Amino acid sequence: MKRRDVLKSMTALAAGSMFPAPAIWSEAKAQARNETLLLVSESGPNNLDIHGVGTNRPGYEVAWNCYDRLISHGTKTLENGVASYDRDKYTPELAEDWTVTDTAATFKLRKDATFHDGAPVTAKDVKWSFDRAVTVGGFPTFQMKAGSLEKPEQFVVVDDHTFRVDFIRKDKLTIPDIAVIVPSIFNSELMKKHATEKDPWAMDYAKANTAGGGAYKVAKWTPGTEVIYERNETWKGGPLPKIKRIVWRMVPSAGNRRALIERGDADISFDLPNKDFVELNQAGKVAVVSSPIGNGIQYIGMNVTKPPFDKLEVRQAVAYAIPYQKIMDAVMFGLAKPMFGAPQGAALSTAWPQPHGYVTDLAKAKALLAKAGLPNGFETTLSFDLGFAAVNEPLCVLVQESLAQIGIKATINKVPGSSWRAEMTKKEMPLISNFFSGWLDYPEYFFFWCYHGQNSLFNTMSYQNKEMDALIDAARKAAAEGDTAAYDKDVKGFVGKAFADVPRVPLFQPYLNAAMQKNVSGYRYWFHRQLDYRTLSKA
Amino acid sequence: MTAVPALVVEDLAVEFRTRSGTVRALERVSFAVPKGETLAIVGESGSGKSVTAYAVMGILDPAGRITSGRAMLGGLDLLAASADQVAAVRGREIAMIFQNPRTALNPIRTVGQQIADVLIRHANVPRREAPGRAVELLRDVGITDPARRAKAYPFEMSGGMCQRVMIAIALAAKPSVLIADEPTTGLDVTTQAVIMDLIGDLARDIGMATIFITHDLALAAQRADRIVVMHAGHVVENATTAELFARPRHPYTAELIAATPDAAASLAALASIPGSLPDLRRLDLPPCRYAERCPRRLGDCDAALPAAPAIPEHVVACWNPLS
Amino acid sequence: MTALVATMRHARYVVSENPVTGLSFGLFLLIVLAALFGPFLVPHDPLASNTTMALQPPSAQFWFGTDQLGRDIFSRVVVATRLDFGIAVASVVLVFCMGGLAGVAAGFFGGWTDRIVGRIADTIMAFPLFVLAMGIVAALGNTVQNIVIATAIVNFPLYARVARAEANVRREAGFVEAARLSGNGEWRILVFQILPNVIPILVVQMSLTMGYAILNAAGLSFIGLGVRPPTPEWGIMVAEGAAFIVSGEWWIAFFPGLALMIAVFCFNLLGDGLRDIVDPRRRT
Amino acid sequence: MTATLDPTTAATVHAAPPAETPLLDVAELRKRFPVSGTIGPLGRLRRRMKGGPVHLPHVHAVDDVSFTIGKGETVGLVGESGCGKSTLVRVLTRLLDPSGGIVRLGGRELSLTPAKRFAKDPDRGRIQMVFQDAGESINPRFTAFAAIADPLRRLRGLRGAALTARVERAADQCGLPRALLTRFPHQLSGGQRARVGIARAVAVEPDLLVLDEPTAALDVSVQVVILQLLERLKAELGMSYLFVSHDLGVVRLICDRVLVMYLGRIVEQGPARAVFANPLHPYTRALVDAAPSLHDRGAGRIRLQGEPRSPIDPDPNVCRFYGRCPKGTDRCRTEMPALRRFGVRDVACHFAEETAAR
Amino acid sequence: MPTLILKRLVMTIPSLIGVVIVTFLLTRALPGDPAAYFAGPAASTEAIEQIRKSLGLDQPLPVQFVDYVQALVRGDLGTSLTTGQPVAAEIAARLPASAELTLLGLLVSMAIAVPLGILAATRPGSMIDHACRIVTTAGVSLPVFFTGLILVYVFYYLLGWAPAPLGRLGIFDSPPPTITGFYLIDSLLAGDGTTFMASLKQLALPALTLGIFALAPIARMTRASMLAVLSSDFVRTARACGLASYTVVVTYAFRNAMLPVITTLGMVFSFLLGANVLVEKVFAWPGIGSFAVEALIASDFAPVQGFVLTMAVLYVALNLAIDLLYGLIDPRARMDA
Repeated sequence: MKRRDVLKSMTALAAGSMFPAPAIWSEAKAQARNETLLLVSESGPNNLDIHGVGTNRPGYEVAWNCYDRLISHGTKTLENGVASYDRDKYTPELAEDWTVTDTAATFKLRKDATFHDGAPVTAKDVKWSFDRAVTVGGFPTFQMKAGSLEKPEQFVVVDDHTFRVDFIRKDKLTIPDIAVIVPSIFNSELMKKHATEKDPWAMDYAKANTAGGGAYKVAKWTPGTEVIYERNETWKGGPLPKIKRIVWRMVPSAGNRRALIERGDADISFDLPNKDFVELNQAGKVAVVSSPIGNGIQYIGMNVTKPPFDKLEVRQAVAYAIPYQKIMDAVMFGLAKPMFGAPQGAALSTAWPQPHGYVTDLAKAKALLAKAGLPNGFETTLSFDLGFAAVNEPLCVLVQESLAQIGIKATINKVPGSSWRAEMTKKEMPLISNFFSGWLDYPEYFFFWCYHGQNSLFNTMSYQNKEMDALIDAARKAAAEGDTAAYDKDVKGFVGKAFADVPRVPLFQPYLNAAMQKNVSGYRYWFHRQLDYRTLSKA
Repeated sequence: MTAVPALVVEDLAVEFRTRSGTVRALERVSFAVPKGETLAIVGESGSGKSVTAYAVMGILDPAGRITSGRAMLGGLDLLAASADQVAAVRGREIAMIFQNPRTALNPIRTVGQQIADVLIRHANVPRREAPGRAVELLRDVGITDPARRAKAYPFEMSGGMCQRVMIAIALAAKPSVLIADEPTTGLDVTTQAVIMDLIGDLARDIGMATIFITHDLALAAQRADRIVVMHAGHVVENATTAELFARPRHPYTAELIAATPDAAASLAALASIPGSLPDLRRLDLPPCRYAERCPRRLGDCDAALPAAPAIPEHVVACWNPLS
Repeated sequence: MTALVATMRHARYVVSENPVTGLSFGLFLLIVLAALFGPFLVPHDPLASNTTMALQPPSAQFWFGTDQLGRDIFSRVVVATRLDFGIAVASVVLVFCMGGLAGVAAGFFGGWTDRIVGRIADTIMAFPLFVLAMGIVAALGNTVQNIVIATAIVNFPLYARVARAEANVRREAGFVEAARLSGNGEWRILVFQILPNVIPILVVQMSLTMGYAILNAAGLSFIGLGVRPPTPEWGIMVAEGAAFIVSGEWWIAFFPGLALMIAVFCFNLLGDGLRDIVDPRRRT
Repeated sequence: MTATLDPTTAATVHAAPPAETPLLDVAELRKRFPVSGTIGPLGRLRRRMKGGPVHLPHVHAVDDVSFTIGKGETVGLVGESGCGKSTLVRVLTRLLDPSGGIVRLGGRELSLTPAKRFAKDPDRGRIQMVFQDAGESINPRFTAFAAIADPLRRLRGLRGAALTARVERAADQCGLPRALLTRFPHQLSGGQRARVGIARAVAVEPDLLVLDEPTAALDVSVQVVILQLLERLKAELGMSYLFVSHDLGVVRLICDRVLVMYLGRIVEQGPARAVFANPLHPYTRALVDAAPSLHDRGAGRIRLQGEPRSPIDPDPNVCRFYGRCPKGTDRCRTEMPALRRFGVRDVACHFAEETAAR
Repeated sequence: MPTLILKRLVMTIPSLIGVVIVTFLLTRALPGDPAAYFAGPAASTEAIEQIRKSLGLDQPLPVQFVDYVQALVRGDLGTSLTTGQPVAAEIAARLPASAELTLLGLLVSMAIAVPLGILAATRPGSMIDHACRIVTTAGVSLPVFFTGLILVYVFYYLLGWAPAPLGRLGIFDSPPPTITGFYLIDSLLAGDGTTFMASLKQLALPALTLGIFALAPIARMTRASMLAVLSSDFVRTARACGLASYTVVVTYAFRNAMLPVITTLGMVFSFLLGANVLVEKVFAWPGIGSFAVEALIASDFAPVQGFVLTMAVLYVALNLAIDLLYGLIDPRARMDA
C-alpha cells in the first residue's frame, strides 16, 4: 500500500494540472445511479435473436431478459449459499399452468400478458415461435432437438390461450428443453410484419430488435460497445423487477473491469481472471459469487484416431502426467472443483461431473508409456482456443512442461477463436485443452454429446465405443421411463467406462463467478451462465 | 578621402569554437569606409571576408564569438550594442546583400511581402501602404512589370532578378552602409555587370557607403574606390584602388595580382602562390600568417604585426614590404 | 582499411561528443551480449514452472519476481532478448534487402521500375500498418517467421522511399557520370557507386525500425497473435502481465516492459547516433 | 526533315574545311528535352487523359551546332548558364544521346552507338571529362586511388601491380602526392580534388579531354596551378581540349579557338584572341564588355537588359538574341541569322559586316 | 484547387485498387471457416457445405472477387458475421469515435512535440536538446497498450482523476445530437458544456496515450527542419534586415520548418491508426479499430475488408488534405500541381 501512496503523490505532482478533480455525482445523477445497474463484461451480444445465426453467449442474456418462455425454473440454494435455479422445479412464466401426459404437454397461457408493443400474448405467438425454432436450422433447431422438439406439427394451438406440444417420443429432456432460452416467445404479428419472402422468419429484424414481452426491452444497442435496457413496466411474467435501467458495457481489458468494480463504478463485473475474483473476495469490498458450472468440465482431450492416442496406455499415461494440483493452484487459484484423485475405482454416484481416480504420478505415467512401446515419448501438438487464453494458456504450459518430463514433447498451438470451431469440426487436433458444458444438467445428456458414437462436434476425441453407446442409450431410455435403478446402473457404467478409457481427462469443474457491489442483491445462477436481471435489486 | 567615415571597424577579432579547436578566424581587422564610397574587401576563400561582414552585422553563427574590436556606425558601436539596438539599425542604417540570391530569399513568401516586411519594420511605412511601396522599390531596381513581379515567389524568378529583389530589400530603408557579400557569385558575367552597375548607381543616389566583398580582384579593381586585401583573417593591405594596383606593397597582394588571368599575357606568365592558408586552429600560428608562404620573409616577421590604423592612406601589414 | 579506421575514429568522436549516443551504444552492446550469452547466464530455467513460488515479488532469489506459474521473470526477460533481438534483426535485414534494393533500383532507373515500386509502396502505406501486420500474421499463422515477414512488409515503403530518394539524387551526380565515362555499365554503377552511398542511410533506418519491429511483435502479442507459449518474449510477457497490474503484481508486466522499452529506446537513439556517424560531411 | 540531311546549312558551315581530318567533328548536332507543365506521373496521366498523340513542348538545349576540334587543339566554349554548354558537353562525351546530328571522333561516328551501350565501347576511353565540381564528381565512398583506378580497370583492363603503377604514375603526372591516394574526397583540399579528377581523366590517355569549368570552384592561387598543369599534360599526352568556362580571362589564356554559345546555338567562333579583341556578334561583345578587367573601368560598355528568350520551342525564324540585342531590328525578328564565315571566324549576325567595318 | 483535388484523387485510384486486391486475398487467406461459424455447433458437414454455398464461398476466388467488387461498387461492404450488422453502418457509426480520438491524439502530440522540437533546435547539443530527445524517444519506445494500461492504472485506479475507461462518455451522460459525430464538436454546437467536458475527460487518457507514441517522429522532424531553416540563407537575410525576432522566427523560420513536418504527418497518422487499434482495446473505445481487431480474430471477412478500405480512403483523404495544406503554405508545391 505504501508503494501506491508514493506513486499517488508523485503522479499527483506530475499531472496536477492535467485533469480535473474527481468526478462528483450530481443529485440527479445519484438518483439515476440508484435505479440503474452498470454491468461490465468482456464482450457483448452480436445478435439479439436467440434463433439468429451464430448468436454468441452474451446474446443469450438479451434473449433471456427480453423474452419470456412458457415455463421457468424454481430457485434453490447451493451448498456455498449461492442462489441457483433448481433443475428439477419448474415455475410458470407465460404459462400459468401445464399438464404433461405420456403423449403431450398442454400449457395454459396467462391471459394478461402482453408484448412490449402492447399486443396480447396468444398461443398463436407461441406456436409461431416454436415453429421458428425448429425450422430456422443451426443452433436453435439443434437445441430443440435435444428435447425431441423437432417438427412444427408437434406444436398445436388449442385456443387463444392454450398451447399443446405433442411428443414424438418419450424424452425426459422435453420439459427441461422448453424451459431453456431457445423456445422464447416472439411477437408473431410484429415479426410477420418484418418478414419477407426471402426472410420468412424475420431474422433480419430480430437481429437488432427485441420482439418479445420480457421484463426488459433493449433501448439501445451498439454492437461491441453497450446494451441499454429499460424495464418493461407492464411485465406480467413475474414480480416487477427492481432495477429500472440496465447499462451493459463491454470493457475488453480485464484489468479495467477489475478497476471499475473495485472503484465502485461498475455494479457487476463478469469475466475476470480467477485470481481477481479470489482477491476481490478476500479484500471483501465487493461480493463475489461463485457457482460451479453445471455439467461443465475443463478437460484435456485426446483424439483416439490420432496415434499414439489410439493406445489406451498412452492416454492413461497422459492422465497420470497431468499436474492437477498445480493447475488448481496456479491457474485456477483454487476457484474450481477438482475432478481428480477420487478413490480408485468406478463411478461413485450418478452425479456429473464427478472426480476420476487419476492423480499426478509421473513414474506410473512413464511405465505406462513404456508399456505402450513408447519409452522415449513422442511429439504432438497441444491446441487451445485463444479466446479462452487466460485459463488455457497457463494450463497448457503446465501440461506441456509435465508431459515433457515423461518424454512427450508437445508444441502449444494457439487457435484463434474463429478457427476453433472449424478445427473442431475437422477433428484433426491430436491433443486439446477445452471446456464443455451443457444447459441441460443431466449426465446422459452430457455423455450423449461428448462420448457417444454418433461422434458429434463435442466428441472432440472422436471416441467411438459400442459398449459406451449402449450404456448411454440405455440411460436415456431409463430416464425417459423413470426407471431409477437402471438409470443408476447405466450412468455409473458409462462414467466408469469414460474414466477407464480416458479419451478425455477431466481436470476441474470451473465456477461461474461474478463480482458485485455489496448493495446488489438477488443474483441467481442459471444454467445458461448469463445474468438474470429480473431478480436483481440495489439497496 | 577626407569624407566622414560611415563605418569604422577597429581591431576586430573573431573566434569560432569548434569541436576540433578554436579557429582564430579574424584578428586585428581594421578598416573604414567613408560615406558615398565603395570599399572592396578582397581575399581568397578562408581569408575572413565574410566573417568580417557577419561580425559587423551581428549575424555570426552561434559558434562564433567576437573577442575584441569596435564597429562604429555613426555613434553606435555595433559590437557593444544590445541585440535590440543592433536589430533596430540592421536594415535601417546598415544593410547587407548576399551571394546565392535565390536561397537568400524566403522561398514561401512573395518578394513583395518580403520587401514590405522591411518597409514596415524600418521605413515607418504603414502596413497598408507597404505593398505599394514595395512595387515602387522593385521598379527602382529595374524590374519590369513590378506590380506583377511583387506577387511572384523567388523560385519563379531568375537569379539576376532575385538579386535585384535582394537589393530592393537592402535599400528599402535607405541605409547609410551597404555590405554586399559576393553579390554576383553564381550569376552570369553579363548579369554580374548589370547588378554591379545597379548597386553603384543606387549607392550614388542615396550617398551610401558600400562594402563590397569579393574574391575577384578584377571586379574589385573595376568597382571599388579602395581595396582591403585580407589573408587568413588579417588585413594585409589597405589602399586606394589606383595605388594598390600601381604599387602593391604587401607580397601577398602582389602575388594575387600576378595570379589574376586578366593581368597576364600568357599562361606561363601567370604567377602561382606557393603554399596554402595556414590552419587557423593552430596554436603556434606565426604573428604574420603569410610568413610561411612568404618569399620575402625576414627575422622581424616573428615579431607582432605592424599596427594598422583604421583610416590611413596605404596600410601594409608587413615588415618587409615591396617598395 | 583506412576507411574503417576513419569510421571508427569518427564513431568514437561522435560517441564522446554526444553522451546520449554513447549511452545507446552501451545499451546496444548489453542487448547483444544478452542475446548471445543470456541463456547461459540466467539464474533459473526460464521455462520451469514452480507453482509454489508463483507471483513472488522481486527478491534476492527472484530479481524481477515470478509470474503466475512461478517462473523467474528475470531469467525470462534475459532469455527473451535473443528472440526479440532476432525478430528485430531478421525483419530489418529482410526489409533492407527487399525495400532497399527495390528503392535504389526505382530511384536509379526511374521509369517503370520506379512506377511499380512506387505503387507497391503506396498500396502498403494506404493500410494502417499495424492492421496490415495483424492481417498477415493472422492469415499466415502466428509463427516467429511470419511475424518477421509481416514486420518486413509493413516497413517496405519506408525503406523503398528512403532508398529511392537517395538513389534519385545521386542518379545525376558527378561521380555517376564520371563512372559512366570510366566505362561502368548501369548495373555496375547501381551496385558499386549508388548502393554504397545509400546503405549508410538505410542502416540508420534499420536501427530505427528495429525498435518498431519489437513494438510490432509486442502489439501482435497483445491481441493474441504473438509467439507460441511458453517461449519467453517481451511483448507477450507484458500482455500477460497487464492483467496483473491492477491487482498489484506490477512486476510481471513492468520488467519485460522495461526491457522492451530499453531495447526500443536504444535502437532509436542508436539510429540518431548512426545518422551522425554515417554522414561523412560531419567528419572533420 | 532532320538537319543532318539538309545540305544547305552544312555547306555554309563547312565553307572552308580544315586541311587535315579533325579529331572531333560535330555536325548539326541538336538535343531537345521534353518538358511539360506537370512533372511526374500526374503530367503523364493528364496527357494520356487528353488522348491522342500529345505534343510535348521541348527545350531546345542544343540546336544545330557544328564545329571541329583539331589534334592538339584547345577549343574554348563560353556562354552564360543555361545556354546549352553542359548539354553539349554531355552529348559529346556520350553521356546523352543527341536528338539529331553527328559526332565523329577520328572519323568514327560515335553518335550511332547509344549512350547506354557506349560505356562498354572500345572508344569510351578516347573521350574523357574533368568535372566542374571535383568534390562532387568523386564518389564520397571511394579513395583517391579507387577513383583514379576505376577507369583503368574498366577501360584498360589493368589489375594488380600494373594498375597500382599506372595510378601512381597518373598521380605523379598530376602532381598529386602518392600519400594522398588513400584519402577520401572530403579529406582533400579543393586543389587536390581537382588533381584527382584530372588524374582520373588522363590516366586512360584520352584523345579528347572535355574540361567543364575545371577551375570554377577554385581560388585564383590554385587556379593558376591547375591551369598550368593542364597545359603541361596536354603537351605531354598530346590531347585535345574542349575547355568550357565562363571566365573569359582564362579562356583567352588557354584556348586556341573559342566557341560562343547563346541559347543552344553557336553565335560566333574563331581564334580566341581575334574573337576577344574584336567581337563581331553583339552577344560576344556584351560578354567581353561585362568581364571585369584590372585595367579598364569599362566606359561605354554594352549592357544586356532583360531576360533571355525562352528555350522552349523557340521560333525558328527569330534570332535567339533578339530582345536583348542592342542592335535588334525587324529583320532579326523574321529571319534567323545563319553562321557565316568572316575570315578566320564564323558569326551568326545580320550586322556582322557592319560591326567588322567599324 | 478543385482540379488539383480531382487529379490527386485520380492518382490514388491505383493504390486503392491495390488495397482492395490485397485485402481480398489476405482475408481469404485467414484461417477459420465462416461457413462452419455460421452453421453453428453440431452442424453436419452437409449443412456447412450448404451455408458455404449460400455465402458464395464455394466459388473460385476470381468469381468471389468479382462479386465482392460488384458489391463494393454498389456501396455494399457486406455484413459482419460476428455482429450481424451491415459493415457500412457499423463503420459509419464507429468511424467518428476513432477519427476524433486519432485526430486529438495527433493534436496533443503536435502541441507537445513541435515546441519541444523548436526548443531543441534553438539549442542544439545542449542538455535541453538531449532531454527532448530522450523524452520523445522514450515515448515512442513504449508499447502503446502498455502506456494506456499504466495511465489507466495511475490516473483512474490509483488517483481517480480520470473517469472510468468506459468509452466515449460516462454511463449517465447522453451523447450530443449527431452532426459531425465528433462528440467534442457536436456538444459545442449544441451548446452543451457538460457533455463537452465529459467527453473531453474520456478522451484525455487515450488521446494522451496516442500522443505520447507520436511525439518522437514529430519532434525529431521539427528539430531537424528547424535546425536546417535556422541556418538557412533566408533566415540569415531576415536577420540581416533587422526584422523583429518574432517575424524572423514565425514568418520566416517556423512556416518553412513546418513543411517537412506536415509531410511526415501522413506517415505519423498511419502509425497512429495502427496504434489506435490497441488503444481502443485498452480504453473500451467504440471505434473501428477495436471492431477490426475482433473481426480479424474472428476471421470475419467483411468488416476487415470494410475497415481496411475505409482506412485506406481515410489515409488518402488525409494525404490529400496534407497536400492541400502544403500547397497553401508552399507556393512551389502549388505551381508543381
